[in-house]
Amino acid sequence: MNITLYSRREWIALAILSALILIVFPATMDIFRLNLVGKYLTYAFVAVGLVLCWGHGGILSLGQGIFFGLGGYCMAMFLKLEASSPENTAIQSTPGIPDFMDWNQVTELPFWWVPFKSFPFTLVAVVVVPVIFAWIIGAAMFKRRVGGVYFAIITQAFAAILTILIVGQQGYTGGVNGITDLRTLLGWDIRTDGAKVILYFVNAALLIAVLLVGQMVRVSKFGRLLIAMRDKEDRVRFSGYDVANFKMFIFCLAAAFSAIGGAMFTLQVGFMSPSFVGIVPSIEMVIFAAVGGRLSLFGAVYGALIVNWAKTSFSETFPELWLFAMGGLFIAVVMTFPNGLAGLFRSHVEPLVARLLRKPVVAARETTTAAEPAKLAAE
Amino acid sequence: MIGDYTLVEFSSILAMQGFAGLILFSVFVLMALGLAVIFGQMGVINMAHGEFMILGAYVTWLCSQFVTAYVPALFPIYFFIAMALAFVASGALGILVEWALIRHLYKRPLDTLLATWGLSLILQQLYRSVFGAREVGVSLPDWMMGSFPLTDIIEVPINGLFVMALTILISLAVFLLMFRSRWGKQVRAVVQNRPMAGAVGINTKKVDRLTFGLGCGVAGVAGSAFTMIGSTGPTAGQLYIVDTFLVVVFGGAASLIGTIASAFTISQAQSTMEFFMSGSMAKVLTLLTVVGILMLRPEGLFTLKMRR
Amino acid sequence: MQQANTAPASPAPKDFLLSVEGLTVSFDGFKAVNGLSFYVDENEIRVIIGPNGAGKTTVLDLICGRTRATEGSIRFRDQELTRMKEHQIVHAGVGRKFQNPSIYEDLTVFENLELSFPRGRGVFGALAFRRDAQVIERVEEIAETIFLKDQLDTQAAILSHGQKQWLEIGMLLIQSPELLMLDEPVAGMSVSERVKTAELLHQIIKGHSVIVIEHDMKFVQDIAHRVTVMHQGKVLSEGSMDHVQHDPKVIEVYLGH
Amino acid sequence: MMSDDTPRKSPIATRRRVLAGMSALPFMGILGTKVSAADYPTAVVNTTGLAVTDDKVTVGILHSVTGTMSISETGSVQAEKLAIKQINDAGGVLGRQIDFIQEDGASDWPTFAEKAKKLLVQDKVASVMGCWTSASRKAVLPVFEQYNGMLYYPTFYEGLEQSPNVIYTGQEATQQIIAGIDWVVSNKGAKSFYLLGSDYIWPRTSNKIARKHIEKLGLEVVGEEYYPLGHTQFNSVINKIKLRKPDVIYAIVVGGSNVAFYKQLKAAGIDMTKEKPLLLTISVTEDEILGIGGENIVGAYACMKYFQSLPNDNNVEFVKAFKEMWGDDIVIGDVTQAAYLGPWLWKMAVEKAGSFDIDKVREASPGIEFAKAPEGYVRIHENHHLWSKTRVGHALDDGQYEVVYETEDLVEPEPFPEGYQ
Repeated sequence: MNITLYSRREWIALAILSALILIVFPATMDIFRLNLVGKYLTYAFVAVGLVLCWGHGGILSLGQGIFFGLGGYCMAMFLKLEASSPENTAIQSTPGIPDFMDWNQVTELPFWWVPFKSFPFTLVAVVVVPVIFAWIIGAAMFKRRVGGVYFAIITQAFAAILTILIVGQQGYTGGVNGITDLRTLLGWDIRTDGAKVILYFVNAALLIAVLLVGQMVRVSKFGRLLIAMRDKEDRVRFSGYDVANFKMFIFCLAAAFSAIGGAMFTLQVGFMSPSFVGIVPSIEMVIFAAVGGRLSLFGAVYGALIVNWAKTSFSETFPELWLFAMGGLFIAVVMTFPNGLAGLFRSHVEPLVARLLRKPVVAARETTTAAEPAKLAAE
Repeated sequence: MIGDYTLVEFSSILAMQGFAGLILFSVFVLMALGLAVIFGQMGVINMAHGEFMILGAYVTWLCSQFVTAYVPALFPIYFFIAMALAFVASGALGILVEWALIRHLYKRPLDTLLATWGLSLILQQLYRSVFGAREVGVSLPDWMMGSFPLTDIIEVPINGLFVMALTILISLAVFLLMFRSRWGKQVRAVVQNRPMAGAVGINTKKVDRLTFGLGCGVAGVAGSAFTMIGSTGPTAGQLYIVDTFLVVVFGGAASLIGTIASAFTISQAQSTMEFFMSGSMAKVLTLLTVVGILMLRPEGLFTLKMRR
Repeated sequence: MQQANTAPASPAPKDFLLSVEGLTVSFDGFKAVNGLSFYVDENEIRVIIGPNGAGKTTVLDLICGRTRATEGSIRFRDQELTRMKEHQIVHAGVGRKFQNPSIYEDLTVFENLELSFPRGRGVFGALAFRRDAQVIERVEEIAETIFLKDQLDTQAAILSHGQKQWLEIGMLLIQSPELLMLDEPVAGMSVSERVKTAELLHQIIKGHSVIVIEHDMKFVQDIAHRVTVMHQGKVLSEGSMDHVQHDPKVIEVYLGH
Repeated sequence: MMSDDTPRKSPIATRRRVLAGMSALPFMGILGTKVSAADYPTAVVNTTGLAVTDDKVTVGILHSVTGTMSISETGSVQAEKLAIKQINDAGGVLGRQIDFIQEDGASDWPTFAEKAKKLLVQDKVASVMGCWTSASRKAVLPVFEQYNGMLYYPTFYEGLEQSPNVIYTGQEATQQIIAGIDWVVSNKGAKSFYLLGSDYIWPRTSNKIARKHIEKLGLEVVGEEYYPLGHTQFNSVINKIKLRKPDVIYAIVVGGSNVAFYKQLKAAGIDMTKEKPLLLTISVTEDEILGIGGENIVGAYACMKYFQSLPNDNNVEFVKAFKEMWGDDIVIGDVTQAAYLGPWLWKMAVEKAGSFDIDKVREASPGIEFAKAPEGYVRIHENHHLWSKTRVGHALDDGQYEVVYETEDLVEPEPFPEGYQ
């Protein structure tokens, strides 16, 4: 009766996914493609967070880009400071500060940039800054029982505000160009092929760790409470739980996941810009989770991989059709397969495999928590 | 600030700023009214609202092209025809979309959000494929472009007056329709209790479809009117979406009066702040204030306390 | 089993389990509950009746914190409930069953009950919660009481309406509240389910204080110690079933119709 | 970099100018005669494994076809395709036909970086014509530097950059700004300026330069204001302008905001055909006027290096060819013309170097002269920007500019302008 972390089936799924990202991709792809996949996988962090927060908890955030961006910016600030050593920036009027500050007549490093000279501080800030931000938004909203659509719209407004702020304060943030031209991490050149391979593996390992944490939450009583809150918030309250705290926790956890993704994005892509903070990327990240299956953590990873891969290859061949395809995907995923690829897999592939193996499908018991939400949306 | 200016100048500026605020207010009301009907009355989140507006704008552009080419005599008044056509086109598209998408999703409001976002992407690309990626310039009759000089400094833009008049007209029409007509009663009945409304013989499907169509049609008229003050391009609709939703939510979603009050508050705040600081900061502060107030008062400005 | 009219005749001013005094709530000027006062004793079974719109459900909402009172006080033992949040009220020992079955349809019966088990109610408690022997034993015990022993692994969504009502009652029981509040527990049930539910209620109200809203007079007569009749947000009459049935005011507004 | 460069500038400049006159004719001769690929064996002209075969060389075109920026970038794509076609018709580069691979940056900076990398690493293109916004250029820059590619960047931009892997075919900010301000000051007697822009790096940097220059001239800036990209309500700033009564409204508004700004300006009764206030912009090309509507901007002055109406023979021919290829309705703005220069400048550098190798092309680039450019004679500076003339256009109501002023000499590009930082 006791709950294990993964069922046998899920262990196999984890093994396949790990093999895919840790062995198959690196073995079969050139460094360029591998780096691309690494970039896609950073989006998977956000999607995994959304599966917990939205799929399970019914909290749809249209502002995950905020956290992805904040995590990424924290990392970018550290790297930029390292790249802006007085020797490298000798031609500036104020050497030793980032180039964009110099262009904007900033003559001194702003005080809030200073701590980012420390790598340990940066590592902490990558997670803590977005989480504090999420906590503030969450505390204000969930304590006052703002949910569903209102929450989605307000997070969206936050994404818009933050974008305008970053773009407008370009002397301190790099503006619309973002923080670019990042070179080394503690003296280690992150632009070389070797570094990219190592970063890819770090990223993949972190993703698997995040999946494990996500699964731990999912199978705990917390995970069942999330579903309970999504479906009958009042009942949870009258069973003696402080719903707001649970929502805040899961929102902060999703923010932390996104932030890790953002930081890894900065490391692998070499820059960070406000175009990841805004509304459009935030909604795109929701679609990754939706395509993969909003209730499946593994699905989120596949969703991020497949949508981005399709985006890249589609836009290489038919750039003009890409938006049609993307829009169609949104509609299809909502209208015809709300449980995404994971749902399709469960309803079509699994029975087939089971028939082939002549074994009964594992009893419904393990899947009930995840399968077939009677009511997909929150109040 | 007064130090630099004479009293006359300063009071003129106050008047002008008030007028600028009123124009912004009208713009917000026009943007938000269609959404308030759809979101407030039906609970549907239409992320493609901006694209319905742009459809109206493109219809206006097509009209201006057609009229200049074939019946130049009509040019001075073509705008009225264009607005009517914009209403019809956007409304018809709205009805189609309701039939194809929305009606399957009434129980899943967050999913309407995603589906309509997908729709907005498709519409954007469609506009781009049909009308080209560049913005189109809608030419306006001369009488709509100038301004009345009231004093040396104060000049009243005619298109601003036009937008204001249009706003009043459309708001009135929507109010009469929603609160004084039999159809409006049906809409409200369906909103409050769908099964019961169905049981007493209201064709709920038809009501839904027409309500959605009405909301989209109003968006189309707004888009048509905005060709006077803004740009018409495939992605221009995106510019409006955050503001529009905030106006509606801030007003208290279910209340049309609330929408108008909130449009007034936000527009006055924004235009006043714009006068004292840079546009970017004014925008950030306005949005932050609105979001802050919404956090303290999530139900918005105007809502009935409901017995649950 | 218990005689309805053996209830204490006049309430003594102390050691009530629940004292509601001067309770008022207004929705935009409309007073759904208006200066309401009543008292519930330890182990008392109180039934609230009244015509539709009398404010019965609102009273339960006020007690359990779902609606905030405009004025007045609700004291539960020595705690003032009007100032507490819902989950704190639950922790204090007040359990509430809604009129329409309110259960987690995507979860199994077992999980539904488990979530209501009063342990690990904080965020980290929930993360660290283990399904140990104590939990399983208690869940099975409750499941037996509510006739769902065989359905533990069933998804709650596919239970019958009556079974859902029972499940919600079970979710309430597993919290071990001191005061149970039931809103029309037999509404919408088939005849056989109704009989079984009556049996269930008789069984569980032993050793609990209970407030029930019910329309079924037969059922009320059967279980009530005292009856409060509400009308337009106020207490119209209060006392034994016999007493209220013969109160001319009650006859006029309610029973008479 | 700049410090090595500056002292050598002027002597070289003069020498080059003399050379220009002499070399123009023989050079055009080369363009006309067919060069045989056999004279340039692939093994010799391509030592770094670029996509060059015996009869073909592949280049990349990297612009946004989708997303908000596609509005602006379409013209550049068209111009680059036209140039490639013309070069191919004239015999190609070192006897090889140019083949291009077009990638969509989708108005999204990481996509630009990703596609740039694909073009360089996977497709091994010999050069890339592309990017429009500064942000997209900044995003691809590390890629070009890391994989040693060559980018021809067409947009007028803020400067403050000088990469060995980029040839900037548009003007940097000082080239565009200073001549325009000098002109309104000396010809229109302007004394006070109101600076206005969209809120991002180009308008801010440009206004900074403008402000320094205005203050150097002892004149006054009476206001400076920025609005978020995509902003559509300008009534408040228009009120402020009316209140401060500047002689010149100096506007660097971009994208969709442009349309809103000019329509509202006109509606508020500011008549740009009058002498005061006059409007000077560096962001509105003929492309933007399509959206704004000629009647809404008539009377404004724009300061840039190219206008479609330039009367020289090169330009007449260019406009004709462009319309033949892309239709009669098309208009050609400054950036479009600059984009057209990219393939030509690359071809000349390759032929001068006798090799497709990036390093040799880079080495050969400074000093390349293009006399047949539609804007007129241009030359590549050591700092990879172009020496070019700056012109002031006066907007007519048909959406075209009438050129009212042209600098006498080529203006030297100074991406790191001293005294303006």
